[in-house]
Amino acid sequence: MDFTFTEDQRLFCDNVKVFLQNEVTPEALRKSWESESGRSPELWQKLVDIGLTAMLVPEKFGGLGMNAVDFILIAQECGRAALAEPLVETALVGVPLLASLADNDERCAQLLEKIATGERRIAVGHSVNNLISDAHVADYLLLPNGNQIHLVPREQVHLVAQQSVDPSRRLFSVDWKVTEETLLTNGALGVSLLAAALNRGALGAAAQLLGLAEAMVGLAVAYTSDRKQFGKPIGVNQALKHHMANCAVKTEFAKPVLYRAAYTASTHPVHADFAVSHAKVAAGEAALLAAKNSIQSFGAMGYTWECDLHIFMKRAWALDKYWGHAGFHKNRLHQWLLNPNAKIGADKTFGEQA
Amino acid sequence: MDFTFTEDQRLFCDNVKVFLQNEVTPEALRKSWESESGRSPELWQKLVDIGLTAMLVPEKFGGLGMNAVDFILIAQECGRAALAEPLVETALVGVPLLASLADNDERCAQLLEKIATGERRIAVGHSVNNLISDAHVADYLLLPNGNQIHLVPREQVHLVAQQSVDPSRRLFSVDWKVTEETLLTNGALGVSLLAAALNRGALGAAAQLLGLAEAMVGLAVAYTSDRKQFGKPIGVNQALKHHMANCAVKTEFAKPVLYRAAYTASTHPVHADFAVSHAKVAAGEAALLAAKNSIQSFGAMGYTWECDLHIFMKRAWALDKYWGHAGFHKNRLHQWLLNPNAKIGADKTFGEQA
Amino acid sequence: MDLIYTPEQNAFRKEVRAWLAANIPAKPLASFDTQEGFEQHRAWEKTLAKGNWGMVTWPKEYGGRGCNLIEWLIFEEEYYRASAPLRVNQNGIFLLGPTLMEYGTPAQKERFITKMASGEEMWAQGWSEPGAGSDLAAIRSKAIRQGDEYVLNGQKVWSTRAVFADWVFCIFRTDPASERHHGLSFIFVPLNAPGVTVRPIPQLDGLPGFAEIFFDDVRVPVENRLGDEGQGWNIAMSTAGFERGLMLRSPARFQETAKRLVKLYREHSNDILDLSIEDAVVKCYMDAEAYALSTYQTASRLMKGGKIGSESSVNKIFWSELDQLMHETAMNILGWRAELWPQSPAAGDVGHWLDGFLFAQSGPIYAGTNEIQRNIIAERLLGMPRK
Amino acid sequence: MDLIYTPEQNAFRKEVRAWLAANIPAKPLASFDTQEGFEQHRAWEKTLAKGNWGMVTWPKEYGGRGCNLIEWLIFEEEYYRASAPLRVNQNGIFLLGPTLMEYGTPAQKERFITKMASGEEMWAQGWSEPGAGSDLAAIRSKAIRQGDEYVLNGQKVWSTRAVFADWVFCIFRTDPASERHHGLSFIFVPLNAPGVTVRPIPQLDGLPGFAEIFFDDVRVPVENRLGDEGQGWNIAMSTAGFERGLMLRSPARFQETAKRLVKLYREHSNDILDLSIEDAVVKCYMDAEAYALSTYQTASRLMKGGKIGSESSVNKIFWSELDQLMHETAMNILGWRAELWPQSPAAGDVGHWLDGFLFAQSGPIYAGTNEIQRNIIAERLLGMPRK
Repeated sequence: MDFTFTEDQRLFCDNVKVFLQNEVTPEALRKSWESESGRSPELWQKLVDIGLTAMLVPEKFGGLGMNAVDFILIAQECGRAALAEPLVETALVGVPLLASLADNDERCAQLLEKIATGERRIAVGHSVNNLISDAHVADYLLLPNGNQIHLVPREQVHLVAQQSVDPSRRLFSVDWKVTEETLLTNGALGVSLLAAALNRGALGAAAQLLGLAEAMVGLAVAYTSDRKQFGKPIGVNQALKHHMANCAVKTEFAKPVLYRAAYTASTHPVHADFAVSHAKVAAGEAALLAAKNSIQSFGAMGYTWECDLHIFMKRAWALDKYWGHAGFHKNRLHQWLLNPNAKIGADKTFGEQA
Repeated sequence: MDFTFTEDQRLFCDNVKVFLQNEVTPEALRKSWESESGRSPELWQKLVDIGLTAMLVPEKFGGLGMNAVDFILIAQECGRAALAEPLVETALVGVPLLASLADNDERCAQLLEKIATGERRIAVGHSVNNLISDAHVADYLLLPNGNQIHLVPREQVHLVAQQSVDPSRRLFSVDWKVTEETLLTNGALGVSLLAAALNRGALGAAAQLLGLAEAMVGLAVAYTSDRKQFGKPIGVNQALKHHMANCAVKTEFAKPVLYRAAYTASTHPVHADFAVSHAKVAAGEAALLAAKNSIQSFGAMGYTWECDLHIFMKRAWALDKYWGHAGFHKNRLHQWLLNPNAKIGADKTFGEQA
Repeated sequence: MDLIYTPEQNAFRKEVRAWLAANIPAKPLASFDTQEGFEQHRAWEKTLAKGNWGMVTWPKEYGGRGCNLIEWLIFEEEYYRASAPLRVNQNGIFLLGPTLMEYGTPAQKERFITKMASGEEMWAQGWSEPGAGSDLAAIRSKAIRQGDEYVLNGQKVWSTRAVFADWVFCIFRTDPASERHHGLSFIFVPLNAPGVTVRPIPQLDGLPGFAEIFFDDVRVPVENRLGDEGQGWNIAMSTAGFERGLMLRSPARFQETAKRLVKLYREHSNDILDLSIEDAVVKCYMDAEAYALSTYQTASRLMKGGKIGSESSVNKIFWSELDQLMHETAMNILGWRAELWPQSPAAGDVGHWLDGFLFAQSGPIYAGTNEIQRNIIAERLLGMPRK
Repeated sequence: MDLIYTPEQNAFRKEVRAWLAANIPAKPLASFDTQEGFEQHRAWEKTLAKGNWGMVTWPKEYGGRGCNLIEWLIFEEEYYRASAPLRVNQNGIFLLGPTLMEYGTPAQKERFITKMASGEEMWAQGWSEPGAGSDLAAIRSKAIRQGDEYVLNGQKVWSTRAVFADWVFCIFRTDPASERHHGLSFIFVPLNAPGVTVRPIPQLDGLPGFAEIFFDDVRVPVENRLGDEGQGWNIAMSTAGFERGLMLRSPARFQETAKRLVKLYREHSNDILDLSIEDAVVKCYMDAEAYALSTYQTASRLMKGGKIGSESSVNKIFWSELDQLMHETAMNILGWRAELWPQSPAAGDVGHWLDGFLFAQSGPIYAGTNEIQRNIIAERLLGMPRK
């Protein structure tokens, strides 16, 4: 029993954090909004070069053979930086799905190798989302059709762009034709792989939401420490202190929940539903509260386009509803709690594994 | 259209307020806890003498012929003073029920006259409460049995005392035998009278809850203005100010809701369900918040028996669940809102009457 | 207490309803934070003024109808019920107009009120400065008298509507040696005067709903001062007299949003999974109703000669948090569609909830943050110690 | 990260479970705020101590088992799972014990620790004074040295358990000229010493869970001082070292309450009308779980040599508000029965939710109000400005 990350995991995360701080500045994000794709192939290649797309690719396919626990701190940093590139969708959601099939499917095996090197990119569809993010920069799309999972080249689909409140997000509805050639799997395996993908998607969104929450609180704390009214920094006011403290409490208690969910998704994916749902709900609440209390601390400044806060707020509002909104995830927990055999109580925290 | 009380109504209320302040002191309440009945016949007679039990008794039966709007401010004062005597149950709930039948039922007519003079007392049972308060000091009990309403002399019932968290409250379960002689009414009239009694019961509880809320905030404001820590009154702390301000907002916005409910219960009792439910929910929330924020402002002192705060807190906790808890009343509103024909929108505030 | 409308009030409601049905633009107007939408809304203000519906509580001589507050509430109810356009002219009709009537000279009233009412001259407000937000008395912009003119220098910020408006009313420091709320004066400035620079400030939705205004040796005649020199603070504080606290947000607006929310809820009642949504919808309905009832109560009291007290602080907190809850709840019902702008092909009938959600973020901030309002309630309404 | 218990940990759990099953009193004990219940609980502490289960993290020489924090968590989980009696000895085992081990002389350790662990000597805490609550440094009670003794005068308040306890540990001002947190010393006083008067303070439930203690020329030997003269503040602040923030409320307590709440909810699921209750139950379960996970995380970190930071403030807010929500939710489920004491004939199986509800009211207040904890988080964890 050891609920800590290794020194290596922390160190790698710190390096990624510094990298993202330098590369994914608010200025860079604002600039990207003006480009048509909203994405930077150069930045993507840098993310590839430091190994991020390869983290969950099995070693035999040229990857690092890591798991969701290794990646979860990275996903948090992607949120903290409000990274627009689809790293989490690719590395945490898409890659493990392909990896589950790659032993028996040469298409998946080859694609994994090329994702690790940056030669190919993917986007992941799921019925819970309706829209697909970053389909326009993908070479292949993973698309569900009932129990089936298809791998479809982008040339074979028709994309319709949708406008999100978050100018960094690029969402698409996808028209495509189901053919035999693109089918990867179906039946029970399809069901379980789609369920696992949903959990990893929610996990990745939860991690980013927590990073976003901390980023917003950081901005608000800095602003209220600096901005003076009545001759003092506004941050001396207890009301603002308590706004920020409330955010910290939510965030601090969402973290272990997130890490447990990552662990369970890695080690016992079939038991991960409620751990993941708990994480998504807790992280969503933390991020929404951080958005609300941060804009309140900024005052009118926080309501402007030029203040960086909205970059993070809008991402938080969007991710809170992505990969299952709060209702979806609370309902999974509720159904489970109604079951008289649900393992709950003081000795059951890690009960599934015991 | 005039949403104010008359000068007479305000003046009478002020007089009652002063009377209760003098008679129903925390010391007097504490003393009453030590008596077996918990009630004071002398105090009851004084309440009778200033006309309070007669307010809603029709003039032809020796009363003042007033209505729920006239009484609602008095009911608030009963809450503010944490009056233990069953004035609200008697005057607002029981009396109008008897009055609805008195034209055709001599028993009711006579009883009304004697309630007005203080010669007789009643207690009111209702299925929503299960227990009956103050049955031990009543001469007659109004008891439901399905659609039937019975008027039963206390000698004919068996009372079992129940212990409430509020030492002022005297609750009883009642065993009794249904007989032909005690029947007052049944059928559709019974249903509608019981429904109206429930609404008046909830209305009276709501009014008392608002009075209690203001009493608690008053105690907490006085304490925090007086008590010093770090060389200043603790009330200078913004967190405590905001605790109290939040209570004030809830209370201020519950008042017009309460008064509208009283008006509707008086003038259109069959349309009063959602107005009353709204009032009960809003007043309950205001009182529970006032209890929570007041004890927090008092600190450890508020947790003691010797601090008067608990007199009011416990009454609030009890009344919030009496005459229908929040769930019961929210559910009535919810069912109504689900109806596509529900009259809602900007021009419908007083739509039922339009 | 009598909660039944008089026959006259019912007749008035009918008249409003009929006029609005006949006159409301068939197509929804563009946002008034765009040039195109601003002019569309200005035209609508002209239409309203022509029918004497611009501000029904104003005296007839200024284009109003001399209505009382209950009639005003009825007008507002019908206005929102009919989904009439938002009022681009609110700085004029709610803020400056009543102030002008109270403090203006006859010449000022004649010069300004009619053109304001007709929408011919649109007004912006210029109070906040970079160093003077919640602490409004920290104003540093100066108006130095030279002969019959004031020479203005300084900067205003968060000036709503200033990007497209014609005039701005401001507070300047006319006594350079003064401090805090002394030595300030209330002055009108045409936004096309030489030396005025307006810098748009885009808001969350990217549109320039705010502006900064820079004054660089701007000259205005002394007649542009409202009230006496040095009286600016008092005028600004009392601006619209008792009505402002009541009129800043009319309850009808929230009742109609609550109605739309209930409708959205009913439409989605089969796919709602969030166990808190039902409760939130009921609460939103109750609170919108409570706000309306509270306003009727206050209006009745004022009509009998009562004075407005800390109602405006209590109101401000209540409606702004209600507005947030209503829009958050709608977002929760909408789920994956919540982030979409209505022009998105997949948005379907998502409506303008997102716009409303963004706007609701500003509620607890503007017109005095809710933290400041809570301080006011605690200190003035409840009597808690200041220091 | 490895969230699987080791075979040794699983074996330890089994051992705890078996011992508790064999030893827990068959009948629930009376409240330890009554004389009878206090003695019943004291007897239970003796039983625990005899089995070396009094405080499993203590060294074996003091009757503990030298367990690490994960083992402590397992012990606590089993303890609450088995509904074992509340710990009347918590002032001793959580607060004073670890402090004595750190600051006590060998003679003090020998004299006090074993009798504390066995329950033979029960301890009360005497920190607050009428003028020194949140502002603890405002202490005025004096201990003036005369030869080998201190002469104590003054008053303590909110002293938990003092009505029936044997000893109290206090902070007194040993330097009469000192101010604030200087010149204070940490002193033990037998509650039967001449000049000590204990006045019970009944709590919300009417039982004397608090007391005031008056000191009127009470004499204690200098050996009753813990640490150096003038070091009292530091000792009090560091009392139980890093473990205290973690151990004040073990997560198992809340997990078991959440479990009971879910059970209550399932039993009433057909008659629940309040649309917010389902949501609250889910939230309670999630938060109880989050608190457990957070504690495991902190325990793991501390076992690797980490230090505890502002976790104790964050924890305090979280568990106290969770405890309130759980009990409020239970009250809402119980409806008309919520106000009944369990001994009421009509109460049925209402259980002890009302007791728990009353106790939950104290959570946000004691051990530093949640307002103070929020200040600490803002200033120390987030770095917001103090002044």
